[in-house]
Amino acid sequence: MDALLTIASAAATASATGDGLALGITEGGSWLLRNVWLIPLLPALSFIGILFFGKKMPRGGSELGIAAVGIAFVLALLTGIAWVDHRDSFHGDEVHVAVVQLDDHGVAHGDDHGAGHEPGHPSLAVHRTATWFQTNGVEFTVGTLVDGLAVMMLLVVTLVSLLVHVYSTDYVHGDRRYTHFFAFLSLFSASMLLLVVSENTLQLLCAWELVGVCSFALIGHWWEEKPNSDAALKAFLTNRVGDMGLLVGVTVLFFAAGSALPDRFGSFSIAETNALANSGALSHTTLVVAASCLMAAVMSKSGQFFLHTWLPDAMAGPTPVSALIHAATMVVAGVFMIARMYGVFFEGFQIGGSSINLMAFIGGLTTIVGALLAFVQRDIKKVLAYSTISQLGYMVLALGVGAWTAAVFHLFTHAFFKACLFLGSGSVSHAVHSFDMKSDMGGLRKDMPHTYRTFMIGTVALAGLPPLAGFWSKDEILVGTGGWGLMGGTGGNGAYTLMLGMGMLTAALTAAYMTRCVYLTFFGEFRGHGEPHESGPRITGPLWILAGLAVVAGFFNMPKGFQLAPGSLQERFGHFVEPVAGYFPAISHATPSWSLAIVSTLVVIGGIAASGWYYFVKVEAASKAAGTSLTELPDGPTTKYPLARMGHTLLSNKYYLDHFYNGVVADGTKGPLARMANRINQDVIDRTVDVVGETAVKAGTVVYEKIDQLVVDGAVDASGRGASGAGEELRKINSGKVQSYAAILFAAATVLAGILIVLV
Amino acid sequence: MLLNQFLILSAVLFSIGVYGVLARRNGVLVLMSIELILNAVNINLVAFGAFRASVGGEVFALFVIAVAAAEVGVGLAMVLLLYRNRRSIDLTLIDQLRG
Amino acid sequence: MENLLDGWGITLATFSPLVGAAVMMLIPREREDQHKLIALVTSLWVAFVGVLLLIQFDLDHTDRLQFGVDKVWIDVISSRFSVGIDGMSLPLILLTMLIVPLCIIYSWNHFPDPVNPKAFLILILILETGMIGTFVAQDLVLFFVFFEVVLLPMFFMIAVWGGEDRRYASLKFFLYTLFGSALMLVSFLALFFLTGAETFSIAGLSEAVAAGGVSRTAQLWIFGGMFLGFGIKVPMFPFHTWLPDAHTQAPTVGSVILAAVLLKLGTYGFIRIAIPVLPDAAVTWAPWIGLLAVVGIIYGALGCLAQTDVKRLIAFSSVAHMGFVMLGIATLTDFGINAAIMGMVAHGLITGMLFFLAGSMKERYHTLEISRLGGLLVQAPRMGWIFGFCVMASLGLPGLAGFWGEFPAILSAYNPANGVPIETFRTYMVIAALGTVLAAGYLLWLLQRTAFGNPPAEFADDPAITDTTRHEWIAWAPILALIVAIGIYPNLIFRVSDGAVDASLSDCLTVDAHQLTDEEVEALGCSDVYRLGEVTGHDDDHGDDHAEETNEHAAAGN
Amino acid sequence: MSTLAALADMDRLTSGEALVAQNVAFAVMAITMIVSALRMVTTRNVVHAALYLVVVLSGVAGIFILLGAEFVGVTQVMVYIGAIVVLFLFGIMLTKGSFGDDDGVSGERRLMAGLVGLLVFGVMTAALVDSFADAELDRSAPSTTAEIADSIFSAYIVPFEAVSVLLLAALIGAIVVARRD
Repeated sequence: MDALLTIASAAATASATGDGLALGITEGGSWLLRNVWLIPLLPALSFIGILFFGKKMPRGGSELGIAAVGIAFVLALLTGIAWVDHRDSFHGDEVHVAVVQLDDHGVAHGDDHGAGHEPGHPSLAVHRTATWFQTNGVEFTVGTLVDGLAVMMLLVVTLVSLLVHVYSTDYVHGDRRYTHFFAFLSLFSASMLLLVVSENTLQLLCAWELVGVCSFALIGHWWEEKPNSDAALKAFLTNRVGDMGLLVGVTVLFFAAGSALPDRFGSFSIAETNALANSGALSHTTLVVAASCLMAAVMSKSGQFFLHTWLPDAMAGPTPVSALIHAATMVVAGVFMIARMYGVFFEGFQIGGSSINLMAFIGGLTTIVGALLAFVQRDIKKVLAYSTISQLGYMVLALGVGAWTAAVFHLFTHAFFKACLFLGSGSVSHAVHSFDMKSDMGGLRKDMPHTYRTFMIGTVALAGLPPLAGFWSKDEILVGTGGWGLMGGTGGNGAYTLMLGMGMLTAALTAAYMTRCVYLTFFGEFRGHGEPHESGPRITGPLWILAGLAVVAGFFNMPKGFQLAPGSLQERFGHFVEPVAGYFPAISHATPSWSLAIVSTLVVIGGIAASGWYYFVKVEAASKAAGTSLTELPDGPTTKYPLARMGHTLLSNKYYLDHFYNGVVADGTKGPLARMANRINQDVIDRTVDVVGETAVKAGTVVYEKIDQLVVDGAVDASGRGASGAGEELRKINSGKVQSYAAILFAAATVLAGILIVLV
Repeated sequence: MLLNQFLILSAVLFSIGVYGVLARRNGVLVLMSIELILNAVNINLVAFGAFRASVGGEVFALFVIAVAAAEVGVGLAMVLLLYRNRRSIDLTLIDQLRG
Repeated sequence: MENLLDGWGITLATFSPLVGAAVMMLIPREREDQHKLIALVTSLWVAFVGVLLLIQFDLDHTDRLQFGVDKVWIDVISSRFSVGIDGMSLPLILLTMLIVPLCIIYSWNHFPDPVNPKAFLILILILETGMIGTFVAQDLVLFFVFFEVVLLPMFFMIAVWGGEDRRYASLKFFLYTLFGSALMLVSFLALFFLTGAETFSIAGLSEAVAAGGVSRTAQLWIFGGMFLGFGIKVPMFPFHTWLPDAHTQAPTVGSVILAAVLLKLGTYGFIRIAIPVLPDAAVTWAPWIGLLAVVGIIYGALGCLAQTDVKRLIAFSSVAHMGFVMLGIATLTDFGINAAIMGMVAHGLITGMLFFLAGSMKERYHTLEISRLGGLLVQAPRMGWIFGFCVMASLGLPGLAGFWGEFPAILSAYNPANGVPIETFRTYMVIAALGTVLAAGYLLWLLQRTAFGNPPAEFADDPAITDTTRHEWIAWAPILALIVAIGIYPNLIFRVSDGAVDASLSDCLTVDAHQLTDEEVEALGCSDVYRLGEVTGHDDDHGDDHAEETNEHAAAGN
Repeated sequence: MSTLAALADMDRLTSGEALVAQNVAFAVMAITMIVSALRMVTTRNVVHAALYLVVVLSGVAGIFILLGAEFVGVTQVMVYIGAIVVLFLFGIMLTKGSFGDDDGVSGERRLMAGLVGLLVFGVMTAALVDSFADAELDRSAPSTTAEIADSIFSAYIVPFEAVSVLLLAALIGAIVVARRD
């Protein structure tokens, strides 16, 4: 295990011709790309401003928040334009880093991982750092890493955040904590923007926790009611469980990277870690451990099965918060992290050339589990929450099968149509003062035409019917599984046929539950009280913008070889967003397939038809017969078939996961374990201290007075009890209970085995 | 890794399973305890397979999983029958084996 | 100015409070305003001297003892008045100098029963002398004297101004600490006699031990004695039971000083004395220290979940937080000990702040029973938000100070020093990470029960429940600002402590490299090449260090 | 050489690192499994018991993966957690309606069971320690799915068929026993 050091040049002194590992990043680039830190800074400043002066402002600080996020959005747009220019035409120096090369195991081989990473190749990410702090003589940096992914996220976050800000001025108008609400929206935007431009994992971790705490504060916005604060606590604690994985994963990667870089103690740098993972300089075991730990964080943040239970409860927060945080941005932080650390995940889970792995499996499971749960909800926001879980599962599945661009593209389109749906549900609840679809909604299409139309657009986009946004991204994911063998649609990173099946099933389920949701909300007759009316322009405006994006967002990435679009419009998104540089693994891309697109569309139509037949035909007819607006058939399948009833019970109880977390984990810790610890404290340790003193005094007396009697009496008593006890035991043996026989059987067999062991 | 750490873990689980079978009155719980025992056996099989570098252990573990599935099916059916006949699944009520 | 500070700065800072206390003793008890004024001015003066020291402090050589004084003190036992400040002690000294005036401001108008500001403030000033003295002492006898000076004022503070159970709590505190001190003293004496170095100076003893004067067994025993002495003060599981009682019964200001500074005396003792003097023994003990640390983390957290009283809960959380500090120390790495220093400062600020808040709540509600509280945010919104902020800081939210004590400690546990069992510490790391989840659990639970919801009926219309007063703002604002400042820019502490820690550890680690057996090397996965290189490198380094140190000593002596 | 580089060097050996990671993983899983198993056989709530069983079964799957038997591990998750536990939950739902507590168990029975359990454990442990005191597991070559498939359909074809028949028999048997006449 002799370590041969080959040192070329340190990262700090990058040279265009330097050998060593190419990181795919550059310290050059245009002013805008080097100064993206301005974008998170703006909302951060507005947070401080609103916090200290918000109450005194004429509009309670909301104007400050909108201005800051608005400017941030403009900056993000400019940055996007700068990136488009930079992507293809930048020819500056690429940063190289020296790597420890291990000769005999053949694991590390420096820079032979080519795939077009020759020096000066276009699409170098723009990297900029400053010293944050130093300990142990090691400098820890803070900085920005700007590539297509970061730019895309900047755009999505600032845009959705801006729309949500505008929407909120109407939605939470007159709220008891209007100013606080906007302060935390600003803080959240700042943290999220910081997260997406993070240059190292430590910074990522910090931003990750900060968005978590904003989520906590906003879920618990109306903390006077206990269920809200309970939901906030649950969200925070569930995320903490995952964060534990993040802490450990980041630590493992830090030292692993340090061991592969000569003269470095460790490295948090995302680019370095990924590039090292790609080059094979990190041992597979390390990567598996790190990737699994990080996966735990993804599972909690992005609501993957079985850490997803906080997300539906998080709907206790105001609806704009649900749209911004729990649909479009924060919950995709997990997906973003996988995309960001893809080198580690790709190598760790060995995504290439496999047919199943942990990430794809969890994603696939989540997407189905979430979709099924969406069927039994009464609360419109919970339907959307479970739908979000399901769609996040889709993204994780896509990343798990190596369809990186498809996953990120789905993140992009999903942000628009899901935010549109959430804000739509908010608009509805604004009108009927409730979220309950069954008792307080129905027939709203006539009263709320704008909301109805935008909600329908969002629904169709989510269901994935062409040509709306969801169709394109969903189709890419299905193609990316590489499991479709018909008519040339293969390729990809492996044959994930199971994942293809899971994706197809979910497509049908999604179409079906959204049909149910639309029927219950907008069709039939109004079941609530009062006169619902359409919301104002500050609510419908953002709705129409998002609906428009839900229509057109899909065209950004039309598949390669798609005959109906000009070649210059094909795969634009992938071209500008997917890195080709050293910190990104060499993934292979699947070939699109007409047959798969047609089949998946048919599946979606099937889902709509099945659900539509039940609601629009059967339930509608039953409603006419009964004279009221029904929400389900009086003699539906759950009353007819016990199996369906059981399934319904299981789903209504959310697979008993909450029983498990609350009853077993939380109560187990808070109850027996904590009580035990406390009792040990009071009765054992503390007692010992007290007793030591008392004992010294009493010892003499005890010895003198009691020992005789105890010994004598005790002996007599014991022998008497022994005799009668034996008889009792013998009688019990013959009592005829099966378990007694079993006990004797076990005992006798064991004794015989013991004898055997001793003898042999 | 030592072979024994797996074997002893398996022994612990096995013994806990035995305790469950003997101590609990609820039929379903007894079945669960049996699952625990079977799992302990599986750990043994796989550990020995790994020790001997043979796939035999894993193959038999798979068989055991299949048999366990069958066992649970029949066992639960019996518990259901018991429940239907006596409105209880307390095993201590079955004392017709008394000699 | 410069010369004055060099020779007298530390002495001035250490003994000014005593002078102030002496003046106050001469003034009759009834003139309360004068007492308050004198105490405040004295403590502010000390803080001012502290700022001057900070300005003069050479940040590029934090590993050197600065402003050193080395005078003959008790010649009979070769003990000298030897003081100095380096990067390890500076943050803690400044913390002390900050907390004391804030405590005096906080208690300005509401002294606990029986009021008597004269006695109360005199005790606080004596405490300040003891605390600063402990942090600057470079001689074991001097250290011990200051360590004990702290004990008595605290005892009286709890016993006189405490809650209902104050007798029991104060006696427990006193006996526990005295027991630890006794063992510590025995250890110091053993060092003195076994090395035969005829000195109590820390540096001198460290050299004598490194030269091989003390057998390995003896070193282990001596370290054990110090371990108990410092461990009780920290407090480490299972010697922590004095802490909840002392905290619960002590007056608010007492709790704050106890949490913010007194607990740090123990951890400071570890990094200043125990480890540099006895590095070999430290390596052997490290797994056990680490074990007790992680047990403390989990156990403290579980204890918190079972508490019904706000103050008691915060006290138990101290056990958990100091567990992180001790875990960092137990790794014996530069990184870990830096984390520990950061953890001490952060814990001092945050937990001190939480005790302030608990005191203010008690004043308003006259109870700290969690089940009776609620709706703090409704009745006193500002205070509620500050409480929420401190809870977030305490559970280790990045961007606030607490995180930088916790995360680096976890990080360092992944990769402890040579000779410390790496597998064991990685297990500790996972357990400690679990502790962060539990910490979030109990702190948020506390926040939910006390701050959220609507106020309970018994307090709903209580006019006594007001929002934060001006005195409270003045006392709290600096702490809150520091929590944020350190959280955003942790280099404020790391920059100061790093060099000193590195220098004090360099002996410890390289000495250890000699002792690795072949099997250990194999198990750790170090290559032979590396080990040889390390040994030769060490010899050179050590020689240089040695020469430098002697030079410095000579200079300091003059 | 500085202490810094010394620290950086420490992590260089991959095999040592792997061993640590595995042992930590094993310890964490083993403790979780044992605690959950104990809670499973002692908890009064049957649904909780089933959920504890899930924890134990997941742990077993983890142990399999640790032993290099990934296929068995995945099967374990799918069959046990996916199918058998759900079956148990149905069983609980069907037999009691509510998910109340299991009736108390008498102390003497628990004592007896505990003694037998300890006896079993003692004898097994003694035998194991006696026989395999220092046996090391060599994890150089984890078995692949292909190998397992090959041996099932060649060497173990007869048992495989027998299991198939057994499953069929169990299916029919379960229907016959549970059918409402």
